[in-house]
Amino acid sequence: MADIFALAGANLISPMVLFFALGFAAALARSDLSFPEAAAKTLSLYLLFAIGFKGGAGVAEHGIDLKLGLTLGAGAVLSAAIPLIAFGILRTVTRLSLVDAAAIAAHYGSISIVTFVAATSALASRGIEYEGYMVAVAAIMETPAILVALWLARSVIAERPTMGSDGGLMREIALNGSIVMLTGAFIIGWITGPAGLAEVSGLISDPFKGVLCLFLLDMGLVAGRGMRSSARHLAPPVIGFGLIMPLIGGTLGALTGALLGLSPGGVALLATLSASASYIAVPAAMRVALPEANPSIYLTLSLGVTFPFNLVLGIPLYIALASMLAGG
Amino acid sequence: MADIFALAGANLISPMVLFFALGFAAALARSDLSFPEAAAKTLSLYLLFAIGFKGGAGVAEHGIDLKLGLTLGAGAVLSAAIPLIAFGILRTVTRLSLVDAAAIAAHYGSISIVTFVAATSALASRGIEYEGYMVAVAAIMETPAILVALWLARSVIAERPTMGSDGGLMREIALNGSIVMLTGAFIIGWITGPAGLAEVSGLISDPFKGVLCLFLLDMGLVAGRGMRSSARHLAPPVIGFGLIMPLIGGTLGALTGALLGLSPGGVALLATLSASASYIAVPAAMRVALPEANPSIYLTLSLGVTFPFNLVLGIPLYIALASMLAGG
Amino acid sequence: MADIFALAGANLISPMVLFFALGFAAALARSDLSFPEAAAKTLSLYLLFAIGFKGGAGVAEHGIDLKLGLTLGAGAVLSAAIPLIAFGILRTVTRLSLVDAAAIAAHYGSISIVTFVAATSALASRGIEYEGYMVAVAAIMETPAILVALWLARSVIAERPTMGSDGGLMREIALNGSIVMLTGAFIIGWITGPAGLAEVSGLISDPFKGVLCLFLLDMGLVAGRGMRSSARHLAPPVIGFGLIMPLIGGTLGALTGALLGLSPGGVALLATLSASASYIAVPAAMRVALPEANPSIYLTLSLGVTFPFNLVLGIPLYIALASMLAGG
Amino acid sequence: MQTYPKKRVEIFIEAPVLNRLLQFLSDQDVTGYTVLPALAGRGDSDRVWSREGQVGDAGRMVAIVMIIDEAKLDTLFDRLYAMVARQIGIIAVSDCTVVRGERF
Amino acid sequence: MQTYPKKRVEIFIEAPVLNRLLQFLSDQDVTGYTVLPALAGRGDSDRVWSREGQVGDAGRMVAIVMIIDEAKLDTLFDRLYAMVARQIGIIAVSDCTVVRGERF
Amino acid sequence: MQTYPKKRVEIFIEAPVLNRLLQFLSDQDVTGYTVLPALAGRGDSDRVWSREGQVGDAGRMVAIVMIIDEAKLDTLFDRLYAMVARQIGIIAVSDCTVVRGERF
Ligand SMILES: Nc1ncnc2c1ncn2[C@@H]1O[C@H](COP(=O)(O)O)[C@@H](O)[C@H]1O
Ligand SMILES: Nc1ncnc2c1ncn2[C@@H]1O[C@H](COP(=O)(O)O)[C@@H](O)[C@H]1O
Ligand SMILES: Nc1ncnc2c1ncn2[C@@H]1O[C@H](COP(=O)(O)O)[C@@H](O)[C@H]1O
Ligand code: NA
Ligand code: NA
Ligand code: NA
Repeated sequence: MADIFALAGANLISPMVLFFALGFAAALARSDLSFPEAAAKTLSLYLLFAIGFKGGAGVAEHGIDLKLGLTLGAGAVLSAAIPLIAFGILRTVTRLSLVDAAAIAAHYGSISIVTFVAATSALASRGIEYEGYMVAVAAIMETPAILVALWLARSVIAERPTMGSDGGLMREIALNGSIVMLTGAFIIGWITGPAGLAEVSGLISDPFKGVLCLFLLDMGLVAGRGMRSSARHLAPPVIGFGLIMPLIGGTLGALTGALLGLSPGGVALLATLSASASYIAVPAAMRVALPEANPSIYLTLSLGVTFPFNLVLGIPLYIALASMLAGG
Repeated sequence: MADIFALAGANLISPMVLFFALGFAAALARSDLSFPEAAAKTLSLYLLFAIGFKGGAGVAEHGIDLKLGLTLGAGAVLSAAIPLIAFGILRTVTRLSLVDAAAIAAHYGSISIVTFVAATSALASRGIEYEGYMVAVAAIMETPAILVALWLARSVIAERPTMGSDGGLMREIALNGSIVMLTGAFIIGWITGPAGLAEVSGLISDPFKGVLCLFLLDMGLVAGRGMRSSARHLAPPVIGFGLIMPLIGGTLGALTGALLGLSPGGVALLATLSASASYIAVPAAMRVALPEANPSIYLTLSLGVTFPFNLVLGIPLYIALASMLAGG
Repeated sequence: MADIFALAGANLISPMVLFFALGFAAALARSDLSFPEAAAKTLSLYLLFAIGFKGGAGVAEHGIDLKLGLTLGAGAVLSAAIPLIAFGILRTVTRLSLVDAAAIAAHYGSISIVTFVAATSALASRGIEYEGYMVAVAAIMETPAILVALWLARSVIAERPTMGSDGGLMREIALNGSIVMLTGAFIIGWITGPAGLAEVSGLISDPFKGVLCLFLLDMGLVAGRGMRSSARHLAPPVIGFGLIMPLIGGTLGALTGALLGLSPGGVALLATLSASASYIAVPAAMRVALPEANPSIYLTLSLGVTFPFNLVLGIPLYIALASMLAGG
Repeated sequence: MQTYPKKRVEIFIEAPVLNRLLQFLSDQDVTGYTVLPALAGRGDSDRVWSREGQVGDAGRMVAIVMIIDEAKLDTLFDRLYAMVARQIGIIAVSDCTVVRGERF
Repeated sequence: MQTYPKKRVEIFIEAPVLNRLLQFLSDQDVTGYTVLPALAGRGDSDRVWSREGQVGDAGRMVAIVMIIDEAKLDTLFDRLYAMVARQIGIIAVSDCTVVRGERF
Repeated sequence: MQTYPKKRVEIFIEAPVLNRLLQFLSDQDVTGYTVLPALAGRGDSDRVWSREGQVGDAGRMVAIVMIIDEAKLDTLFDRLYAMVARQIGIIAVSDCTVVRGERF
């Protein structure tokens, strides 16, 4: 227990969390500090590139585990199951409409890659290893939640005037830029292995932590701006959901990881993935597939409430939980 | 004396100065070489992030000096006093209107962070240390000059139709992006100390000098373009002011630094800050607070005349002066 | 021979080629993965900066060769001669109009700097050295091809209503951003030498390979998108030309390099320059100078056909050829 | 020079559905359009948005400008409007003149 | 489809005062606007500007497009013009039509 | 407030010739214009373009907006059109009103 507090305390004064807090505070204080959109997108591509490549190179080095397939499958199941739980809670404790609840549920089943990256970085600071293929698990967990949410909102969708089948949506979701970058870099890292890693590590290893700090500063700015302009869209029960749901998802993820026999680092990452909420891919998909849902709610909740919670408190918690469950 | 020339000579053929010169020449020759705006902004954020963090980490390592408070105070006084001198000179030797003179004066009281960064880099090449808190002094010197300039132009402001109080201006100036980035990174560097620095140094130390060269190339391009399109707005006495004023400010800064007992590096940096003229924050503030002043004059003078002067001749001079005054 | 296949095989699974392939495939599959324009431009400036500086520093270290002048001259001649061959082939085996053929010919006489960079990187992986001044040869080969193409299309130009002399065009071509960046960095690298290189190598050496991979991913995306939308503009004989012409140019370049007595690395680079086709500078120049030519053809051919060919097969071939011709 | 009256259609639409809208326009054989970026905005719903620092597409707008023949516009306007009305977006139509009348 | 005449107001204003202008529009309960970036320009005063490579906001322009009801525009135009005229900026107003008339 | 009718000229032109076009406008003493970026587009020729990931200028468009007096426009329109027609580009002209009539 004391350990958890020590972990959480160390986390609180890590550069990552402090830069996020700086951004959040600056936005609330209405500073005009901001990153160009092109910079934010490029930093995000960099993180996907780096984390994907390192994961793939890790798999190349340590070989694949029999657990790889199982963990991928478990990730898909978690991504599909979590929205059902989230939807149930939202419909019970909040007054959100069915379509808003379904849209939010999709976000929590899917994942936030930056939360994942922050967790890998926290693990690295503590010298905890993890399975390289967790990157592939992250990629696989992006999508199932969306399908489940569409099924949850099927009554709303059925009421719409038919406007032709939208076969494009599934392809778009499956081939969205983040997934392609992450999976592509993972595969290339796998193929080229440690030799490939050596070639690109001057870009993806040395500056990695610093870039993550810059990106978290940007996310703090965006999250703070979102909270400033849209916090009024979030009723207290909804905010409560945004704080509790990651704990539920995280616990489910941690238990699953422990059952699968993952390493403590792997368990912590599966918990983090389950606890995190998408704020890039799923919002865009929801605007296409469920335009009736209010984006101010799901964007603000995911980015302004759950992301900071996970970054500041969640990640150290999931790591502590993982150590308890998976020994360490 | 011979020393000064050697210093200036070495400076002239440093990559920093040469890349600035390349940009300047390319712009005068109407090459279409240019950096995207997003890149220029990101490079500038990077420099603020790096210099702020390193300064804070330096304070964490060496502890605070009693001089910190004194130097901050002295910086604020210099920032407020220099505009008065600048205004006096401008009204005497040029035919600029009161409001143009006041606006220009604000620029010279405030600071150019890139000039500061270039000076730290020149110090580093010569193996001269400086107080980490000079970064905080830089942040504090941004603003007072603006207030003094508004007071200098009070007669013009009084003539305006009242249009409601503009309480926003002060907040905007105090929380402008550069100040927040610089101060925020400084504080985080201070909190996280050498351990924090170790985490991010792959981003902020190794590539630093190279990024500075790229940024100076961009500044050369922008300055050269400015000179090409607006040099005709600058009467010879105004150009003369742009070359003399940094020497006056630099001397004041160096004397103040020596009086405070700063290290030679610290003295050189206080001289550089005093000598430098803002070209980002103050111009934007002047457009809001003194729209009557002609931006073609102050932008071109600051960026096209004083910045190159400081980069090429001023910095080695201030370093030489600092060594004389503060021993070395 | 077995050697060539081994080389080509190793090349095929290098991170560079794989990232290009990833981008190409993602674009064909209509993924929305993309880099912001500002990022693409900045990466490209970075590569020019790095390769130019390193080339210059190399010259500073190894001194100039008597061959420098000769090789520059030979580069200019190759750049002027290759369009004549290309034009002859195009007019014989395709049904392209005179002006389309002339515009395409200009692209093949000129060079692609990324192909050059990829070749230097492939040489570095194999531990093969090359003359630093090859960077200057690259710069000099950009332009002559354009002049020859305008001469080839002189009948079309003569038919136009006179619209004033266009003296600007030559200056624009000679001072285009890529040439200025490359040549400027080369000269600064030369002036500042190994000491200068040491200052900036944290930016231009360590992350270089990784940045190149990112840039090739972007090029794969752009090339793939181009092929998807414009492949129908390319008749089979035109595509054939795009695959054969680099072999002709490459062979000419390699023979010339061997005659000049360049090192195997230098021969390989001269072959690569001769084999590569411009896809930035020349297309823009053609829009100004030969607006009658169809950009869908020359852009798609250069970027979608010849660039991938050179990256995947050409470079290992030119290196193998160079080893045969220049010993190794 | 002889000029012809056409319509200038300006659509502000949320970014995530841009590609679908462009696909719709292609399907309708629209002869031309240009997409312009937008930086920030504010609407009826009091939502304020800004592109700064954003990675995702949700919550930001783009503009589409389309010079088009009135008759052609009439044939597709109802479906275009239905598509835009379902999303966050508005359409404004104004008059303009062009030279090559047959091109639009 | 029934359409309604509105005004399309296009403001080019120097970037440093953008936020103040938007605040003014909000204060006037303007129902909507979109800010578009600008790359370069040239004005009366012969000043040429370009966004390329610029870090600061001074000396560059942005565009604001605002579809608005004529009556509403009339009530705020004088103050809007006073604000823009004090700075570097111009306003041009044209006619347009929209579908949901009550929304603007 | 007294307003004056002017013309709003909107030019979409391929990026590589932008500088030449602006030089032409300067040579004609045009009192002002603003260049706006464009992201993507599609034209008559069925060419689809997008700025994403592009390093070069060829194959992409920019927009120029120019508020100008009708009489002035008439004197230069033919040459302007000739210049644009030679390249990839279109011109659309519409009506607008401004306050400082003498400025345009
Ligand atoms: N009247 C308007 N004029 C210009 N842009 C508008 C207008 N109304 C809405 N918009 C744009 O459309 C976005 C969404 O509007 P809304 O759906 O009303 O929140 C706004 O953020 C603006 O970018
Ligand atoms: N007639 C015009 N049409 C379009 N934009 C203009 C016009 N006049 C001025 N501008 C824009 O406003 C800026 C400042 O104009 P000025 O105050 O006249 O120097 C110019 O750089 C252009 O971006
Ligand atoms: N009718 C139109 N409305 C708006 N933009 C257009 C139109 N036609 C062409 N454009 C723009 O001009 C570019 C070239 O057109 P084109 O020469 O017809 O291929 C297109 O890609 C669009 O960006
Ligand atoms: Na999740
Ligand atoms: Na100063
Ligand atoms: Na070539």
